[in-house]
Amino acid sequence: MQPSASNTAVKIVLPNILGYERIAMACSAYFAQLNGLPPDRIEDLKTIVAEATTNAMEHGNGGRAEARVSIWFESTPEAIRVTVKDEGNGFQNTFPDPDIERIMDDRETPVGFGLFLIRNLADHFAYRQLPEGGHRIEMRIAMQP
Amino acid sequence: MQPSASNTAVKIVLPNILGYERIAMACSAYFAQLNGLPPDRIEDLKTIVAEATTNAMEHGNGGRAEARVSIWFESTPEAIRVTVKDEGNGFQNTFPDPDIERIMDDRETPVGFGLFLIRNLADHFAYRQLPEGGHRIEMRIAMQP
Amino acid sequence: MAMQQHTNEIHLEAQGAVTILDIRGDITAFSESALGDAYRKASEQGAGKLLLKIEKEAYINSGGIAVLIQILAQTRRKDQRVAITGISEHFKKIFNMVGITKFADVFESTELAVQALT
Amino acid sequence: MAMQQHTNEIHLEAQGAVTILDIRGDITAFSESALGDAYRKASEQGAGKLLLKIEKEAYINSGGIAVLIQILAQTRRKDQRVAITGISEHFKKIFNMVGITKFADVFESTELAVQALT
Ligand SMILES: Nc1ncnc2c1ncn2[C@@H]1O[C@H](COP(=O)(O)OP(=O)(O)O)[C@@H](O)[C@H]1O
Ligand SMILES: Nc1ncnc2c1ncn2[C@@H]1O[C@H](COP(=O)(O)OP(=O)(O)O)[C@@H](O)[C@H]1O
Repeated sequence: MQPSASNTAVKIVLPNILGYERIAMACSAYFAQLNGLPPDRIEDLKTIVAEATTNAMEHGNGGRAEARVSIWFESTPEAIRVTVKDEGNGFQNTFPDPDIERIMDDRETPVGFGLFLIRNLADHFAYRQLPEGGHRIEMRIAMQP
Repeated sequence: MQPSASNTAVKIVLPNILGYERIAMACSAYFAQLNGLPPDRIEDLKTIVAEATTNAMEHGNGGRAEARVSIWFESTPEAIRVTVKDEGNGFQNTFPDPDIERIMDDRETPVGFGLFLIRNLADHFAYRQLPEGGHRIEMRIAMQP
Repeated sequence: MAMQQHTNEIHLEAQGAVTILDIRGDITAFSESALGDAYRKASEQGAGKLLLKIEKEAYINSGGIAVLIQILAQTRRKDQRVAITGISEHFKKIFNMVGITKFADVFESTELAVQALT
Repeated sequence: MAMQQHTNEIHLEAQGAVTILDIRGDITAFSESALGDAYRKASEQGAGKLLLKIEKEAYINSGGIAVLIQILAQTRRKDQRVAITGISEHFKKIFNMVGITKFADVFESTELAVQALT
């Protein structure tokens, strides 16, 4: 079952072009506003949507021009839920939080901030490999803080 | 062939909820900006997208909650193209431009401004009934005035 | 961006002989009752000169245009003068296309509108 | 909304002992060369105190955060002082989460930042 089963879900399909995450951000902002998410949480939502979308383009789809990123927005009384699907094979590793002190000392490269932001701004997130192929990440921003 | 065949097309599927045209407007604005449409033409684009989308919800889908509106955004060197598809039977009549003088005199009801705006702001538009069911309107805003 | 609300907040304000309808929010078919109510109230108070002040960011659609025209039709019957301010260049163009500007002048600011109406 | 551009316009400006990097546009991985160039230029001119002025509407993503941290790492090696201004409440929160604020204070305005650095 696709996440779009609900009567109020919005779906968007993006080409694999960096920068187009801005379209997903705008969609998410209006969708969330229409469904009553407070402004500061809308900012959180935009950021995690941007990060999950660019990850899907770069890591999931490996930058392939013909690949697509599909995004579903759903609203429940508890949360705004966003699902970002790519055509890749998912995570090959776990990724610890970046350590800015170590990065400043040149002992660590400055990567991993995308997942860091998702981990810290989303109230819930989970990813999984899909049996039909592709990978998706589901994230939620709660209506109540 | 769906209009989304191009590698840079964006597709969005909306539930049949008045107000959700705002999501389509935001999508269209960012899509157009990413593809270099000038700001004043982006405003034209947003307006025709809003009108075609609400028409699809109200007239095409007849307000049915389970119906969907699908919208494709495409960019060519000449124009931004938007296609709005509903699940209805299309136009049953032709509609002349509303005549504001007659409306002011109560000799005509104030309807028909949606198509009027599309007719006057789009550089091209065409609608057709689809063999597989549903109806779609295709509209273009030229890159050059 | 007062997007979620399907209604408007409208404040009536007198500036000399001009009654300003300060309209917050989008102008759509959903604006009909709020705008109609505010207009009736102003008219009952004897307003002969009206200024519709619309937010620059307001989303105005064809349904909202129909609502505005219905208000304008009433003002004509009542011999009231009407002006509009606040709208963006885009909606100035559209109000012109539709013919609204034949019945209500559009001004750059509240001050200029009040001046012209007075 | 300078969205289409994948690069930044950066103006260097001296205010007393402080060199302001006035950064227009989004802060993403694409900002690396423009920001690196501006930083190098400022450093070559002997700047010891830097203020990164970011647009309030700027879109800052994880790639941009990495670019900023790399600049901060260089300033630490060169013993320069750095402050940041212009960002929204949302990005203040994020800069705090990430730890950027351990190495650069964030100020409400250019004036307050220049004062604090001086
Ligand atoms: N959609 C995805 N599919 C596969 N791997 C992913 C996906 N998203 C993230 N990753 C993996 O997680 C790592 C960390 O991602 P992120 O925190 O965004 O940092 P960065 O993009 O800087 O590497 C990526 O390098 C990649 O290996
Ligand atoms: N997608 C559509 N499917 C079927 N009929 C449509 C569609 N869009 C518009 N129409 C018809 O065109 C008429 C004029 O539409 P419009 O100009 O938007 O004005 P209004 O919505 O005020 O009627 C509608 O009343 C309807 O009969």
